[in-house]
Amino acid sequence: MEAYLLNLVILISIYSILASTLNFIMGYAGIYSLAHAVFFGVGAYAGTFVATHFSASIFFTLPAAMIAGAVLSLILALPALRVRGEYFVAASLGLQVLAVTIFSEWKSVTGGIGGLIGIPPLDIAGFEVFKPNQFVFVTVVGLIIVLFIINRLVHSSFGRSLRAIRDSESAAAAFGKNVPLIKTISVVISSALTAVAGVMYASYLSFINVESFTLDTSVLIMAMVIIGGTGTQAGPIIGAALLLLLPSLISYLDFLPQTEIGSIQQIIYGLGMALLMIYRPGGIVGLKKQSGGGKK
Amino acid sequence: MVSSQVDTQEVLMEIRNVDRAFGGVKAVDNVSMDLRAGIITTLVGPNGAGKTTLFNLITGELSKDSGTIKWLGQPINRIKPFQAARAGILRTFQDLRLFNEMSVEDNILTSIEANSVPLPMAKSQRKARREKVEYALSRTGLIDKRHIRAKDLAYAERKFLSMARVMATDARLWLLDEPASGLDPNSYEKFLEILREEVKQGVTVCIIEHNLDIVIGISDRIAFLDRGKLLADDEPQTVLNDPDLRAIYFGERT
Amino acid sequence: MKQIKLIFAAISCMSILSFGTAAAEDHTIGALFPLSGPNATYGDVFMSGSDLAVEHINADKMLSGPLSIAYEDSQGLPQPAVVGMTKLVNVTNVPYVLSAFTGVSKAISTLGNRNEVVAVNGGGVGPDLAALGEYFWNVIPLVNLEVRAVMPYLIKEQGIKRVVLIYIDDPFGNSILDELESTLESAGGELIETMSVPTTAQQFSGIAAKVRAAKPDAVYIASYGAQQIQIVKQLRDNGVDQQLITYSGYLVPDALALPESEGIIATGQGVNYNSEDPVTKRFVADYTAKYNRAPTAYNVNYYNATYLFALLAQALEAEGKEVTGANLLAKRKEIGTFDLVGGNVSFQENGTLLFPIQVKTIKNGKTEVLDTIDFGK
Amino acid sequence: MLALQLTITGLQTGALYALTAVGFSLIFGSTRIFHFAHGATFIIAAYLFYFVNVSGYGVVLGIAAATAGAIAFGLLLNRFVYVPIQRDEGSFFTVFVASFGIGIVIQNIVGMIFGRGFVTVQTPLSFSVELMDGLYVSPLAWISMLCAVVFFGILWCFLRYSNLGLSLRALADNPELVKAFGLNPRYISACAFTIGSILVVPAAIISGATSGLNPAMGHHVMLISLAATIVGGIGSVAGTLLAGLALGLAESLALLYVDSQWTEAVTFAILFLFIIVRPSGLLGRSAAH
Repeated sequence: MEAYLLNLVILISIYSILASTLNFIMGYAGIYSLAHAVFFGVGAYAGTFVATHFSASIFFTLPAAMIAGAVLSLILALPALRVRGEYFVAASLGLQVLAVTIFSEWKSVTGGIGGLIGIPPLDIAGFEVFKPNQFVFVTVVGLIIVLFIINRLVHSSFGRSLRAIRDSESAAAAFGKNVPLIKTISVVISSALTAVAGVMYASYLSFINVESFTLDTSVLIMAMVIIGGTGTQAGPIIGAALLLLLPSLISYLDFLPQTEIGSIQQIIYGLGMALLMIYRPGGIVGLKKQSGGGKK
Repeated sequence: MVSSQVDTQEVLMEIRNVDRAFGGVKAVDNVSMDLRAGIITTLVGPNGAGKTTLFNLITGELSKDSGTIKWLGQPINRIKPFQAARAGILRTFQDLRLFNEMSVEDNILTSIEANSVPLPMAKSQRKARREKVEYALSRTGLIDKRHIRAKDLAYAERKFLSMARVMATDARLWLLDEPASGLDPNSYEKFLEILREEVKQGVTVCIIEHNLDIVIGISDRIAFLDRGKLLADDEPQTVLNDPDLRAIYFGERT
Repeated sequence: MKQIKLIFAAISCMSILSFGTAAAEDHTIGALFPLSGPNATYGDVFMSGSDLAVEHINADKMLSGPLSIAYEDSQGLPQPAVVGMTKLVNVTNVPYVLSAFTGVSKAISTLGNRNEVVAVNGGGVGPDLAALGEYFWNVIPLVNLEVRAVMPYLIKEQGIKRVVLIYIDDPFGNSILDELESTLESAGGELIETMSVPTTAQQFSGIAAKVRAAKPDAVYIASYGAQQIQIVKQLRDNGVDQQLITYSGYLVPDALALPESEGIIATGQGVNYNSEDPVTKRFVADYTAKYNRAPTAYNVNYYNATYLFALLAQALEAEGKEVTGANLLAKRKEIGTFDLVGGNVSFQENGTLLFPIQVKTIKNGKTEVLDTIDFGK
Repeated sequence: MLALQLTITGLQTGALYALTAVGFSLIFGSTRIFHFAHGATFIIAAYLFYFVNVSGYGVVLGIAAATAGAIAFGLLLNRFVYVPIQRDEGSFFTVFVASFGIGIVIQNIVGMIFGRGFVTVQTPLSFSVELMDGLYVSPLAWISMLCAVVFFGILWCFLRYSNLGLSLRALADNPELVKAFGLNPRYISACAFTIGSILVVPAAIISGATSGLNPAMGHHVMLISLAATIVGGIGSVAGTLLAGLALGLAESLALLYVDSQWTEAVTFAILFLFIIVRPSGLLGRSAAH
């Protein structure tokens, strides 16, 4: 039981990092990316590559993954600077599909669909972490650090600039915001932090393959943000917890056929997305919240 | 161009032979004018005369087809909007473009922060920033509304917030696009008062306005645009008494 | 932080939903089967085999205490499988886990090796399952064996020389590609063209055109599930009338019912259900009685996997050794050959059981055995 | 000969892509609704036809059911999801997310009813005839192309000569015009959804016989439609048509050079480049901003 809960906490922490980093660009900068799983994957593959070829120490794997995520995120920044709205969503979709093909075909690095096995445990200053009761601390601490960074950014002038750009790009520029630069920085930060989740995920499961980084994952992360509450800090975490607990909650309902649990879960979150958009576009947390601002 | 009596004032901005066409229609047609320090210049003219386009050309929102604009003696022909703002040229928008999801306070705060890279700020800087926000809040009477989201404000309050964003900055030139339109008499008295006060403190204003009462009440100088052409740029009385211009303005064009 | 507290609050709510953990029996082994989701029907198939084995083992009192299986839901996917495996390894503390599906097996193999827990596959046939380390065993012949059986047979019996391969672009398909290349070369055939298809593809008329242009004697199709059926149908629709060859994965009711399947050659694990040895006789009789249907290879494999544990644990107990993953592995290597359903079978060096392979053809929606190829002897 | 064969195959695929994509393009162009559930319309039409067909009610009833189902779904979605969201001045993304959610729901409901595997509409029409040495064409290929020609012909006449068509086109050119002309936007958008949904039906039915159906294919249909719409130019029906055909051809002809797992990547690389370099698409007029 305990290990089961630890597992859930670990996965919820990892997905909370993903949802929070997506929320950072989606909720604060208005960059609606459907390619978030790409950077999750880049982090996972880069971290694994370093861990299996050089050193499993997080002092190597994390920076490598973050740099890889940051550099590749410039590809996402490119359309983000050029276009908005529907066009950007379409561009990010295109990027997601491209990335999945590359993840499946670049077999020497990614192992293709077969994936990579035997990924070493996290090595923190010589201490190998893989047992769930230890790993849980790493992921929770990781989540707290990521949340802290995002929290600081959001409540700084940078965060205000992002929200200003989201609300009116032309007005933000008219008040001296270097919109392309700010957007690029936000995408780079978000992707670098996303890559951290990738490293944790890979070394926790000790196995990754492309199926963890497909459009479905991007949609799941997006759903976590939206259902939890876009542009709020607690929202993505609540969304992540809710969607990851959903299968267990549903399986508790005995009258439902076990074989349909996956479908029922998806129907619930699909309906949740649609209904929230009609009645509460702000998400679960959003409805209580009155302003995106806070104290300075 | 007609001569002027405020030639003594320093020229902040020099606009020379500026053109801009949209698909064959000249929105701004060979416009040359000066914006002088410490006065209020009003842009008047019928709808579609090219007034807002002129603002967009000055701040770099749109690119000119030809012509030059100098700011403090330096050409700023390829300036981008954010650079214009940092150089001290700020504008408001006809449709306000407030940061709707942000609080009143954050709206003002973010308008005076022009840094792009997320780095910490010195304490003294933060204090100075604080004071400017308080100043703008109190002058526009939004002090009680500071935590309200911009989109939840009443119409007049939104207009004042649009002004407050500009007031908190150190900009030398304000380009105001119909800031008083639709205001009730009380609000617009307050608005005029704020504007006069700010000009007294050394701000230069160029304002697009339709309401003749306001135009008469505040203008030190009036520039008259029609179909992209600058028809007059002179003392208020001279322009307003010109029968041809009156005819155009009131739609009695032949 | 407020958010973290919220998570913990949510998690503690969840604890009421505790999943029934297996009671602490004398012997417990784990199983990671798809019990929910689209592949859940397989879970039932696998369980019917392993459950029967448990009944037999406990009825015979093979072990000092009763044996039970702690089932965990893998959904047939890597991530839930790892979650389930972690629980089996750290909480239930089992020495031996039954696994199914290639992705699941690969995902849990590292955990198995790290914690010295044996994982046994009886469902997946991807050849890389043979290379997942000491603690990963297969009680099912992998697909490379099937290729090695069918190609020499066809070259000899039907004079097939020029073969085109259509394969799914994943480890399974790629290993068939490797295997087919080397088998054909040594058997005197030729692989004239290979075409890979992505896992999600469903349009194969272009592929069919390329196949026709290559003018082969036969086409080997290496995919699975619905895609494999689509490939067969669309090849036939688009004028490919050559011999089609495939492997055990095709022998499912949906495919057999397809009119286009007529005449296809497929291979499969050969289990002689009419064998006279007591283990097989008892299995066939009791399975048919209990489930009211004839057993299939999957039922056999998970019966065997469970029964194998009992044999090894029995031997360990007789020596007074503890039943741990490490000891089970040592014991398996020591004994090597076991009496399981289907006869006396032996493990290869890489932990994979050798089974005879049957070459079959589909006639009127039913399979017909053409030949049985026995590698062991 | 292989190239010719692949061209014909590509035209068949492209004709169906073009029909579906123009449906999406018309809706998106005239209402600015990011109708991601267009793929779900496809699924509904396809499975309704399949269901009526296997139940033994024949092809005509099947087509009728598929068409009715597609139109009903489009209109209901517009009325009960998009209209309420837009009344609240919802952003494009709000609409998109809701649409996406509905798409997920439909995919899973269809999956629960009909199974998640492939189902195929059995018909002798999918069996190819050898036209000349090595060139095989199935009757369905001709039907696909004929459908495309007929539907586009009707659509062209409709957009060009009928009042409603003219206003739809005007709308596509400039969404603001709807108010200026005093047209009822509700009515126009209902029309756009009706026509857009009808255009999905032929592709849905034919795909059921050629490549088989599965509940998850709505995603692919949608991605292709989106790619064709943007590459063709938002608001340009002709551009979308061309782009849809081109995508089908490219997918088929690419087999001459690369393995088929790369074809999808090629499609989306093209899309990505178009968005960065020429967001207005092949024949689009308006800029992206």
